[in-house]
Amino acid sequence: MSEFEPKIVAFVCNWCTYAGADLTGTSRIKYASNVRMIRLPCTGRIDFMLLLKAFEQGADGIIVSGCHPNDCHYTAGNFHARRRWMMFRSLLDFLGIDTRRIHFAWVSAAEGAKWAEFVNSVTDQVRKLGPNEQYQKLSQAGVE
Amino acid sequence: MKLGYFPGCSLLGSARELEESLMLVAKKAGMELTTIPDWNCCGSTAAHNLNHLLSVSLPARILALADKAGMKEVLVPCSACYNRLAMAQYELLENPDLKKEVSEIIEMDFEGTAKLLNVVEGMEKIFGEDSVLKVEKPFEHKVACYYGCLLVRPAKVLKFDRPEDPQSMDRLMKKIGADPIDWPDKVECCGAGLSVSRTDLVAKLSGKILESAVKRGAEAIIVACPMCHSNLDMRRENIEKAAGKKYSIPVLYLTEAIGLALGLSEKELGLHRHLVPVVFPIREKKAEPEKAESAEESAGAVEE
Amino acid sequence: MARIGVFICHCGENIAGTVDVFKVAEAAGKFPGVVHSVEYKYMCSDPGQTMIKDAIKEKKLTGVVVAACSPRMHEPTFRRACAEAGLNPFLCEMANIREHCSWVHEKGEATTQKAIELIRIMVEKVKRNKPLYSIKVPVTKTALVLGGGIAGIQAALDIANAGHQVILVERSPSIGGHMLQLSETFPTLDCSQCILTPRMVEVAQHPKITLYTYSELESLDGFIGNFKARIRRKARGVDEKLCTGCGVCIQKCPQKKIPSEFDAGMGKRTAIYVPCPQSVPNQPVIDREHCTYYIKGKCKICEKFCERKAIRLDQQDEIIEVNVGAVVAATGFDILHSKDFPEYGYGKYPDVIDGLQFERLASASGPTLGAIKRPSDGKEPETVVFIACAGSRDDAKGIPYCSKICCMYTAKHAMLYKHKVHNGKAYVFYMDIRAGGKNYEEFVRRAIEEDGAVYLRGRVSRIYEEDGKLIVKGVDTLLGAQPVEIKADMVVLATAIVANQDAESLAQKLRVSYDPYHFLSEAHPKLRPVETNTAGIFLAGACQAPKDIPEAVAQASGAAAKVAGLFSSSELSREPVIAVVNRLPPPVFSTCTGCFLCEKACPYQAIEREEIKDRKGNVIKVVAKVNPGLCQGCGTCVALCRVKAIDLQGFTNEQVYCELMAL
Amino acid sequence: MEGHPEDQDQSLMSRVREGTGESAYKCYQCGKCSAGCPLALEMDYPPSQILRMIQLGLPGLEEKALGSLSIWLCLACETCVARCPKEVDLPKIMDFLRQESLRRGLTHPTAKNIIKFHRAFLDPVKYTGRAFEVGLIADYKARNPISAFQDVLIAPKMFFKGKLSLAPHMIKGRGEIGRIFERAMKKESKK
Ligand SMILES: Cc1cc2nc3c(=O)[nH]c(=O)nc-3n(C[C@H](O)[C@H](O)[C@H](O)COP(=O)(O)OP(=O)(O)OC[C@H]3O[C@@H](n4cnc5c(N)ncnc54)[C@H](O)[C@@H]3O)c2cc1C
Ligand SMILES: Cc1cc2nc3c(=O)[nH]c(=O)nc-3n(C[C@H](O)[C@H](O)[C@H](O)COP(=O)(O)OP(=O)(O)OC[C@H]3O[C@@H](n4cnc5c(N)ncnc54)[C@H](O)[C@@H]3O)c2cc1C
Ligand code: SF4
Ligand code: SF4
Ligand code: SF4
Ligand code: SF4
Ligand code: SF4
Ligand code: SF4
Ligand code: SF4
Ligand code: SF4
Repeated sequence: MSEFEPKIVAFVCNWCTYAGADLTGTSRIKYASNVRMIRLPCTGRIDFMLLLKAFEQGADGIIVSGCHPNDCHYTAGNFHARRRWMMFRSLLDFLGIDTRRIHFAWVSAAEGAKWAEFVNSVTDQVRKLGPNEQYQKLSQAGVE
Repeated sequence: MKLGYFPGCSLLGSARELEESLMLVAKKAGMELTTIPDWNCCGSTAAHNLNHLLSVSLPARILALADKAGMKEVLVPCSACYNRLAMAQYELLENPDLKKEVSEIIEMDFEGTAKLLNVVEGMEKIFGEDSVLKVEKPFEHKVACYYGCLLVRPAKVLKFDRPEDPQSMDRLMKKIGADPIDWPDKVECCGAGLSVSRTDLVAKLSGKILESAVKRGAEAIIVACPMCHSNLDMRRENIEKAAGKKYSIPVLYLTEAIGLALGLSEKELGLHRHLVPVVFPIREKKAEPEKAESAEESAGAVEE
Repeated sequence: MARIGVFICHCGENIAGTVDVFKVAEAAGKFPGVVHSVEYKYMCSDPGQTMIKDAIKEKKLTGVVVAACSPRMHEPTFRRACAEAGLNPFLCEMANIREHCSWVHEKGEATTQKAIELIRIMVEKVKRNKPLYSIKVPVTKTALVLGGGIAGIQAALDIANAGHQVILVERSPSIGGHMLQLSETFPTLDCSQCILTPRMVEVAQHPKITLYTYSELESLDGFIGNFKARIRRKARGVDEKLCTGCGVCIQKCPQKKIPSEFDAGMGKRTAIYVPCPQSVPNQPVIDREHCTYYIKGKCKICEKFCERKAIRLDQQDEIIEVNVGAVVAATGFDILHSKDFPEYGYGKYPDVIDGLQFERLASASGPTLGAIKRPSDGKEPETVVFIACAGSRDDAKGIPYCSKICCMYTAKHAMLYKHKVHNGKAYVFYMDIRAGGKNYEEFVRRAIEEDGAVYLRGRVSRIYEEDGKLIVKGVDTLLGAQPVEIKADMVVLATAIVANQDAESLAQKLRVSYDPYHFLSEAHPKLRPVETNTAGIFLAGACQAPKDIPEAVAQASGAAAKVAGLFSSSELSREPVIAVVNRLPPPVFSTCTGCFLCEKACPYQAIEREEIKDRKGNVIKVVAKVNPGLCQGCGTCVALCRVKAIDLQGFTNEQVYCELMAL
Repeated sequence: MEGHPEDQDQSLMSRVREGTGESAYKCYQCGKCSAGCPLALEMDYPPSQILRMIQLGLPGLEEKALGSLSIWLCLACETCVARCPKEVDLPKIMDFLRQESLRRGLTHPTAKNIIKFHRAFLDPVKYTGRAFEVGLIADYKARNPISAFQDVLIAPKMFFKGKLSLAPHMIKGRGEIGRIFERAMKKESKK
């Protein structure tokens, strides 16, 4: 078995997913420790260049999670994020980055268990994909 | 002026007088009708009932032929054909997969660019605002304009007039001096395709339509569709038997009524082909001036 | 040079049980910029907080990271402690090593390592934190209420009774709204005017309420606490100060055949008119569209007969400007109109009427003095068919929603009809009976069981006239979908409740959002039902969704409570987590290119346009500017801005990038 | 007409959706279609009930719908869909049900005449390209001796009015039409 433990960065909104992950904690539900969370007010704040930056910093997988549709604390931020994600994905495809490394989810403040499940499943999937050497290669190729 | 033309099978047979009267009026207006070469049957209700692909493919061949002949507009006087053609055109343009499948079936590329005109739209073109035609013998009768179902529905596809209470035929009738009644059965179904196989039902449905028109004082029913005509005219005996009552009200194609007003003869227009003779009750001439009233008001007057 | 202090909490065994806190403290002490790193059993306890305060002072810390529980739990606690020690509270951050670490992972190296990384991330962030100061805005303690229906009346009275000034703007000549048109009201059948008119009078006489009828909002600028409203007072043609409401002008006006809006077209009015005798104010207005003087240039009969010389035929519209701190939109609803029902002949057959017309027929003060007489010939109808869901729940008519009140008022109508015409037959075609309020189901059952209204489950397909009767072709689905035909003398359609025609333009003026049907949108469907997503603008009544009177009143009082809450202090304090557009020295002024992508995306319409002018006043550049009163700090604009000209305080690009760099 | 077992264990509901793009779930059983349908009273089940049978998908109900007379009486007059608040295209569904009923051999006994008529109508079209009214009546009479007498009664009248031509019209593209029929028949029966 490989020793590889992926590094996963999660961009989450303060109102739903961050709180949901808090609930996972209060409910003492265990999950993979590979994830590092970046708290933002809203998924609408996520500039997708941030995701590229995360890859550049060695992230093997990325999670973007916020409020369910219509539940956004700021009414529509999550829709904006969704829409931008669609555009961003084609950009990634174009760059040749495996979009399976990025996972989008809706996790509400009440879905502690869902958060744990989600993190576990993403970790498993990314573990199977192996280290994200592709990006490093790509970015180096771009530089030289 | 020129228009493409699709007669449809019944205009060669049971609805000959529709073609005859239409051609005469068109000619008088200087409108040239060019028949789609080597046209086939649209498949009518039968294909529609039994086989969906067939019911789209047969019209598709017709439309493809029209495209090929470079026709921009095609007049389809039979409402049944008009409906089938328009439906097929709509369906094929909406559904590229089906279009591909059907193009293969008919061995021709289907484009579907020709605009289809029903007989009322055709008459509006021929006998419209700027028409050279003059009313010579005003058709001064109370008439019930009967549109049937095929002309207006489905509205989404046909986009013709108001689906519940259409007015276009009424307007044409007013133009030739007739007095169209306001009645609720303008778009009720006459029984259409069940004419032969369930004549009993057709007699019932058509009977209701006749009764409603007669009750409201109509002296003639004006139709736009061979099926309506055959159900209301040829099936008259069946209707009378079912209703236990005689009806003498004649049923005219709108082209015939317009033809009469333009001074064409009954014989030329094919009126003798009707099973119910075209005779009107004799009215004493009233000296009162022309009433330019709306359909509603005149209907109200009858009920008093 | 940054001097960061890191404080690691054990939370008893909660953190220390799985995370090696000592090792963490040691590791954190080595991060660049960290000058102090300690662990303690309970950081939130008094001694814990004191540790932080002392360290700030002794070590001259420029930033603090508390590695403990979720910031959602104790961020305020620690920020307060920092503030007490003289450090700007926004220079304090928390690393969540409990909920996101010790509680969710097994004891071990990986978990400890994660805690270290989480702290490193926050250290990198806090190094870039800037002192922020909460935003203070002054509040003008005057409320603007738009719409004088029952909702607007209730809101105005509640706010005024809480001691604040209210300006009530009503579009029509009188307040009262639809409720004033109703006969009796479900579920108690009390007379609508009897319960409403005292409130209307109270509004007119309340010292804190300024009433502008026959007026409309022209524009609204500003933000919460500081709005500026321009109100158009349409020319009444009558001097309100002089007019005594004697009504002589109305009696003398020769234009007597104008369909009365108040009577829903069932009665007539004159060109100079009051909607109804109970109108507030009771002074007439001149309808210029129908007045002979305006059409033909002569008449002036009203002027001649007015003893008070109150008629002002040459009056002009007037625009007034007011400053308000909050706005309550209570502009109500409309019903669907005749052109939408060709199959029912509504608009064609005079005896096919709508619910409001029936209300006027049944009203003791209506055109028939409460006698049920059909419009065509004034005869008492022997059979009346009521059709529920007329246009509602009807995708084909573009109204998929349930209008909510028609089940109830249809039951009421059937009941009122049966009370007035004892031998009459009342049939109700319905699809479902939605009677979920207090005493509502009982009310409907009473209509059926005691008053004998016959309910048929099914929709009507068609209505036409034959032999002077309206033939109603329906179906009873409970009888196996059998067609049913009823020969009726009158048909009442419970037509759908729809938004006002100008609801969309009103929403745009107020910068609040609206749903696809143009009802104004609440900020949250469950938890903020009376607020809009524009701070300081509230909703009451049927402008938000179809509502009956109890609901409209409840929401109005809710909105009033929100306004009173807002007005409870003279200053408003807000979190400084808002967006700002950068400002640079000339000649650049700002890197903003003026693309205004941010403006489109901002859910709170907080982005404004600012013109940058040279000394001569020529516009050099138009750039974005964030209205701090409106911005809620979601950051959507930041993500969109391609040149990064706009940034979110507290979550700046720099901060977030540095967090990532620390990974 | 041969049954396709893998098709048959698919619910009628999803077959309808596949074949017509219409969802029977859209219908909320208001009955407006049945109220306006000119033939609802003659049908064994009014149109809205046919939809209900498809919605429920309970054992026996699908067969009942496919075996009903209603689907053959439907005139495709479009009254129902014109007024349906949910814009359910009933005539289109009826179309599909007729064809499905033929495929599964479930047609109502009384519907046989109607089907015979439709076939009689299409036969000459297949071979000549156009409909042939005299032939139709003769053929239908041959297929269905009992109820054709009425048409025999009016046929001579029509003939004398010049409304019946005795020879069928033959179009040039007869071969094409024949192939159109073959392909359409083959494809539909496979559905
Ligand atoms: C036929 C019928 C029967 C009913 N029966 C009952 C019943 O028995 N019991 C019950 O509880 N409810 C009943 N209702 C519902 C009741 O009418 C409403 O709940 C109530 O009127 C809603 O009050 P509102 O103030 O929100 O709106 P409205 O009554 O519509 O008042 C809105 C006011 O705002 C004004 N306005 C609109 N736009 C502007 C603008 N741009 N600027 C300024 N002013 C504006 C309007 O002129 C109006 O005065 C019935 C409704 C109908 C249609
Ligand atoms: C099965 C179910 C599902 C639901 N689903 C939804 C849904 O999806 N969406 C939705 O909008 N609504 C839903 N609801 C309704 C929702 O739960 C209620 O609207 C809401 O809880 C009402 O809040 P409340 O504060 O009025 O009452 P409650 O939630 O009942 O709160 C009352 C509180 O008062 C306390 N209390 C009682 N008596 C006293 C006393 N004498 N002294 C001191 N304290 C006392 C109680 O302990 C309780 O904490 C659902 C309800 C049920 C039953
Ligand atoms: S600060 Fe948080 S983690 Fe520390 S003791 Fe208090 S509750 Fe526990
Ligand atoms: S305008 Fe004059 S006449 Fe008219 S109500 Fe006022 S005071 Fe009376
Ligand atoms: S001037 Fe106008 S309002 Fe006055 S009486 Fe004449 S018509 Fe009426
Ligand atoms: S309240 Fe009743 S009548 Fe009104 S739309 Fe809803 S279900 Fe239909
Ligand atoms: S998105 Fe950026 S550049 Fe564009 S207007 Fe807004 S702040 Fe300026
Ligand atoms: S942070 Fe959000 S609310 Fe503030 S200006 Fe940007 S988009 Fe608008
Ligand atoms: S009218 Fe439409 S929704 Fe109503 S029962 Fe018929 S198909 Fe269903
Ligand atoms: S299309 Fe068929 S089901 Fe619909 S109304 Fe006409 S006959 Fe009835």
